[in-house]
Amino acid sequence: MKTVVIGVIGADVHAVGNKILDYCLTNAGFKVVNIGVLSQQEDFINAAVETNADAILVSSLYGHGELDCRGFKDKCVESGLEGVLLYVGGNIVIGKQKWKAVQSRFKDMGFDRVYPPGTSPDDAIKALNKDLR
Amino acid sequence: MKTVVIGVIGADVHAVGNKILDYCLTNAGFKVVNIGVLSQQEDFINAAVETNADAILVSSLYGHGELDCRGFKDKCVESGLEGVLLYVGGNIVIGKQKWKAVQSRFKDMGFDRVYPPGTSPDDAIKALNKDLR
Amino acid sequence: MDLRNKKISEEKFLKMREEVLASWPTGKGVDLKEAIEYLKKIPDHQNFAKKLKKAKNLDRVLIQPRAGVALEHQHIKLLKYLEKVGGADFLPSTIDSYTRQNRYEEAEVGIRESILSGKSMLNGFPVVNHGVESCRRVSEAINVPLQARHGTPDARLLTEIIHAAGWTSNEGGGISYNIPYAKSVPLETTIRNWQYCDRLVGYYEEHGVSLNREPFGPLTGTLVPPCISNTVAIIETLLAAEQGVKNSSVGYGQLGNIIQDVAAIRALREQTEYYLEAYGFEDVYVSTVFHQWMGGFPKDETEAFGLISMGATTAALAGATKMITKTTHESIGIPTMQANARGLKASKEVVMLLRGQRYATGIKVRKEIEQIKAEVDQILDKVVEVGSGDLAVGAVEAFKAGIIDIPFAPSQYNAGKILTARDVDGAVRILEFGNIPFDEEIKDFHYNKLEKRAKKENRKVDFNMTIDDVYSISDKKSMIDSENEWWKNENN
Amino acid sequence: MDLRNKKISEEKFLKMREEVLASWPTGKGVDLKEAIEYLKKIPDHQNFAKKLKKAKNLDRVLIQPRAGVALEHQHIKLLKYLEKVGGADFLPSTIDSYTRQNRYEEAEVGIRESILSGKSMLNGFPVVNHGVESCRRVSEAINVPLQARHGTPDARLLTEIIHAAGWTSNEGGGISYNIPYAKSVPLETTIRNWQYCDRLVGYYEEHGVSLNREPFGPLTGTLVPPCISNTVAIIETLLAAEQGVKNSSVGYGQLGNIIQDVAAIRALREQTEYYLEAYGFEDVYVSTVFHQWMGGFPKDETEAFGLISMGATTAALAGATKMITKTTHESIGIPTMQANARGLKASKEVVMLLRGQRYATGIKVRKEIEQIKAEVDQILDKVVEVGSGDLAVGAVEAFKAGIIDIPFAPSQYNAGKILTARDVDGAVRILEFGNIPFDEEIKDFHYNKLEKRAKKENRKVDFNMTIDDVYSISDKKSMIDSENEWWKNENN
Ligand code: B12
Ligand code: B12
Repeated sequence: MKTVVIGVIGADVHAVGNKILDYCLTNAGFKVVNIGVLSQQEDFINAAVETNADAILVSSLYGHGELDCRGFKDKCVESGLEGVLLYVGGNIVIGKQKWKAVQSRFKDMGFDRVYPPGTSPDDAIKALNKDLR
Repeated sequence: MKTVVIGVIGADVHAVGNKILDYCLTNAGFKVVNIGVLSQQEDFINAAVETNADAILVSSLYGHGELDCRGFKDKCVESGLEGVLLYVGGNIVIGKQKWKAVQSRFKDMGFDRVYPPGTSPDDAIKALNKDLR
Repeated sequence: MDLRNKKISEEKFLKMREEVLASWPTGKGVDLKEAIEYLKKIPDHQNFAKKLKKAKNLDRVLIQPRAGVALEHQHIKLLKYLEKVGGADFLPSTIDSYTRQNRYEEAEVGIRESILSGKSMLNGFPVVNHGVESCRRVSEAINVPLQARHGTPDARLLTEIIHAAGWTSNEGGGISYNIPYAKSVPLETTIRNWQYCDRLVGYYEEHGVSLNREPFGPLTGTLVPPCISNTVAIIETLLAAEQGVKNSSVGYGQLGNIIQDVAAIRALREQTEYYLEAYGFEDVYVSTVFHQWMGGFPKDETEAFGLISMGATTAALAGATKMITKTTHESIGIPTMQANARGLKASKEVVMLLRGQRYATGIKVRKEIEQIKAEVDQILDKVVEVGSGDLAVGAVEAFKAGIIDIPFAPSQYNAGKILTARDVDGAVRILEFGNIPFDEEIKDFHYNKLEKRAKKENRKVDFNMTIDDVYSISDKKSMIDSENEWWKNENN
Repeated sequence: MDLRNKKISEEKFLKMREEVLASWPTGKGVDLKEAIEYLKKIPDHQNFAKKLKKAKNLDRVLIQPRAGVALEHQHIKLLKYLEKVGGADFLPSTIDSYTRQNRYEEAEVGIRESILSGKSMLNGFPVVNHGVESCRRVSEAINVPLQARHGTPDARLLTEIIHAAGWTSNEGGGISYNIPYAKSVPLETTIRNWQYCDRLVGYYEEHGVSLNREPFGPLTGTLVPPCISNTVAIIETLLAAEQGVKNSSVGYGQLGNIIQDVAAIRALREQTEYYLEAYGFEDVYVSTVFHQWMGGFPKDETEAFGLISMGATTAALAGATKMITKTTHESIGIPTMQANARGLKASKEVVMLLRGQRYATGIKVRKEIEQIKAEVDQILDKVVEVGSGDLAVGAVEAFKAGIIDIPFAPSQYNAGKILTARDVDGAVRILEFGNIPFDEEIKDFHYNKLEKRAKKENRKVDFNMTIDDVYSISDKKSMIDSENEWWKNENN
């Protein structure tokens, strides 16, 4: 059974998608460690270290995603999590922007997969199953 | 008192604007000769000749304006109406088109003034008062 | 006049057909026997009449756009797009205005010019010029039922062609496709023409083919009070039933006051059913059509979206079977296919959201229903009276006498004495009755409603109200100006 | 706990102020005496409380957007645009999420980054960092009343600054700005914080300045049943009244069933007034706020227009005083000012069209009103009981015990046991009550409503229904798929 850490980063309180991701990932056979909303980079990393996680799924809905995710990958590497998959999704930037540009900004920050608004949990599950095979 | 012929050209039955133009122009002090909907070029010309009109206001709402107005100016000239003002207004072409281009197509056809959709009767009155001074 | 509301005998009908089919070369393409076989093979979900019947159990309003361009392949492209992207439940073919006036030569010019210029120079699909084979390619290219929508005083040949082509519905009627759509065609003529169209449908029905017929509800689309448009719809339905029509959709154009609009649709359905039964037609299936606002539209596309969606909400609350959608290009010109699909999508979103919901039968709606019914009854009684018991004759005489009178209609056979305006709630009331045969109670009702507005706005009840209201939906500038004044006034 | 629903004494309040104002440098900019003079000079039509009162006579719903960007000049540009082009009747300043969590250093970073990158890197206007002078320039740049809209558990400093700056309304409350907006802030703390905010308003009122207060109605915006959101709104209004608030707007987020939505707004107004009187507050002016759908929005912008306009129709029929509008960018991100104005315009078109119109008080609406009222009464009775007569204590205890329980809330102080789903008509009902103290009659009512749906859809009443309904407004694909199946099924 693969372990995934999920949570909502920064000063973000959007809880609905997080609760639904929890339910769907659990249903799909993952061990879900949900650190909930208002989580800092450290909270994600601590949870991943403690549970020996295979992947971290960062949600950011409220628009500050770009500010909140800076340096996340570096911190992961520092904490010995270089092998851990890093996804980010939600409404990760402010406003309607060209998706290609947004995606590559986040890939440059070290995220393995970057998801646009309204991604269905099924897509996340498919990708995890593929990447963690 | 100036005399204006109004009517709706071609196979066009849009009567509302025509009735309102009639009312407003009359109120504004014009002698209005209203030949109504479904009027052919000849009907306009005959009415103008008979009443010694100062202006002809052609309405076309239904989209065939461009087909219906071809050669109108020539016929006017043939009938000795070269001095009579020629306006056209309504929804004179099919669909949403660049107004500048539409306007110059109709000016080329010999219309003195060309009006876009939703022109208020007041605008017509102002122009007539100016052009017929 | 030798007009009668009486089923045309088969013999006479078949003889008339020969003449009609000979009136333009494409008429030769109609083979009635073969057409019956062709129509029988159309699956239920592509048959207009059958889909409408089934819609009763779906619990949402079905949607249909208006659409038509000059050339076959472009028309097919347009319809497919509206089905796929717009989610249309029914498709139309709007017919061009030359065809509507039987000016097939001019339509031919339009087709040629369209080919040359690469854009449609006609405001619709010239069905007669294209003929049966072409029209079959159109209906076969789509997966939903197809209807001809036009405004043709003499649509006999058109009707022959579209039904033979598998188009399972036809809009129109002897009154509704004359008075708003013609200037000098006698009503007698058009009623006769449409008896023919209905008789053709009756013939198909006798041979096992279900077709739908739909009188054109909104008439001039401009401040037509419900009593007038409902009366016309009921008369045309009765005339059609006499010729053998079995599946009728009665239509109504949104006026803007939700209570009046809901009541009008309900009254229309109930009274149509009532009169059908009273006239001895017990097997006619009735459905209703709600037209989004048919008068002048706002120029601003966003405002237009508001109006379109508000119309869709009303249709849903009224429980109409079908809704004809508008587009945000309405005030400018024939919409692009994208704009057309957007009108459908906004409307569909609303009717999907409101699935299963109806306006609760509050006292206000019920009162308004009773009001409309009483008005329609009084007009219809008089129509039958002046027709000495014959509805067709009555209709002709009623228009002559102004017993039925349609605001802003171009026809010289319309009295044109009626004037209407909105009351304080935006409902359309009558300020000048002409010869509409209402009793004092009804007249007082209208009078009082309009007086209340006059008082509120400190003005008189007169034609200027009517004029203002012609613009009140399309242009809110003056309303906004007076509001701005209002806020600054200390005494409100 | 030493929490009490009791007006803070002036002495104590003034002492608390010192501490609050010292918590960030811009606090020094607040001079209460000078602020009172400043506020008194604001003309009536720019005062939120006064404009709301006057709105009663206008007979249409007033509209307000959400909007806020990082930098002052851009924020001003945005608000001016929404006033001029959008026709907003009220303007907001949405506050960024760092400020909401009192993380002013991070807000400072956001401001700097916004200057550098040339675009707003914050999701709102960081009011505390900008301070009183800057905020005055904002309110002075516009011609309509201005309100702070946020979601701040500790908004004391923010509140000091905005009111001193002439912003005449503040959204929020001890419950509604905690449970949906925080994870681990005790309710006791936020109720206390908001008592302070309300006390400040009370202080202004005592000195002749009218200000408006508005609890945040929609909570998590996601399938919150009316009984829960109305209960919270009423509690917060009563707590505010105790501190001297005189002008309260109670809010509610659209759920989608028009009857339920209309009933919820009516019940909310009536019960708020009823309880205010019962608690001895006879001079509090109550108005209502209707929020267009607050949950996940459709991605397609045209569908979004349908949803927005349908919401506007509902607000008008409900007779809400004010409506908060959404935009077609909702599902993607903070809207551009153009998109924001379009949301306003479509909404304004609808409320202008529906001026003077109300939903007739049909039996269904009345039944639904009674239902909601009975539910609210049962919850409120229990709240007071567990608070031993004190409403503030009761609120804390009620959340602890799950007597009030908000679906999908992030707070650890929320029980999170309640589950809701839609019935056949789209009304939101409760499937899992947790500890909400309903009698059997009410529970059966909800149970039966959902069972009816389960039967119709041939499924069980369970969490999967809730999940489906989280998506049912934003994504209609599955609904359309099942419809397509339906048409092909012979047996319907
Ligand atoms: C009401 C209406 C109808 C009614 C008309 C009833 C009647 N007999 O009068 C009905 C339903 C019958 C109808 C039928 C059709 N209509 Co129509 N109709 C309209 C609608 C909604 C309003 C027109 C109206 O009454 N406006 C109110 C009056 C006061 O304004 P007005 O007509 O624009 O006139 C004012 C000004 O334009 C100006 N003006 C007019 N003429 C002139 C001339 C001069 C010189 C000047 C200075 C000013 C001026 O002053 C007038 C007074 O203010 C318009 C769209 C719109 N505007 O929202 C479509 C519209 C005109 N119709 C249209 C079409 C295509 C048709 C049909 C072919 C059918 C169809 N699509 O189904 C048929 C045509 C029938 C025919 N043979 O003509 C199209 C035309 C398309 C184009 N040009 O590209 C429009 C624009 C709708 C659309 N977007 O598709 N229609
Ligand atoms: C409901 C809602 C709220 C509620 C939240 C209640 C709560 N505590 O949960 C309330 C009203 C409180 C709220 C507040 C705010 N909100 Co809000 N909110 C929404 C809204 C309407 C729906 C969100 C939702 O619940 N969707 C349903 C769930 C199921 O979908 P989801 O959240 O998108 O998650 C799914 C997918 O995205 C995906 N997913 C999510 N994360 C990840 C991660 C990975 C790795 C993967 C693969 C997939 C994935 O799977 C999830 C399950 O399907 C959205 C707009 C929208 N989507 O329509 C705005 C929105 C997210 N909010 C927004 C904002 C700005 C705010 C506020 C700042 C206030 C405001 N504008 O007034 C505050 C912020 C508070 C804070 N500090 O965070 C913006 C964000 C703007 C941006 N990114 O540019 C949005 C987009 C609205 C907008 N267009 O302005 N909000």
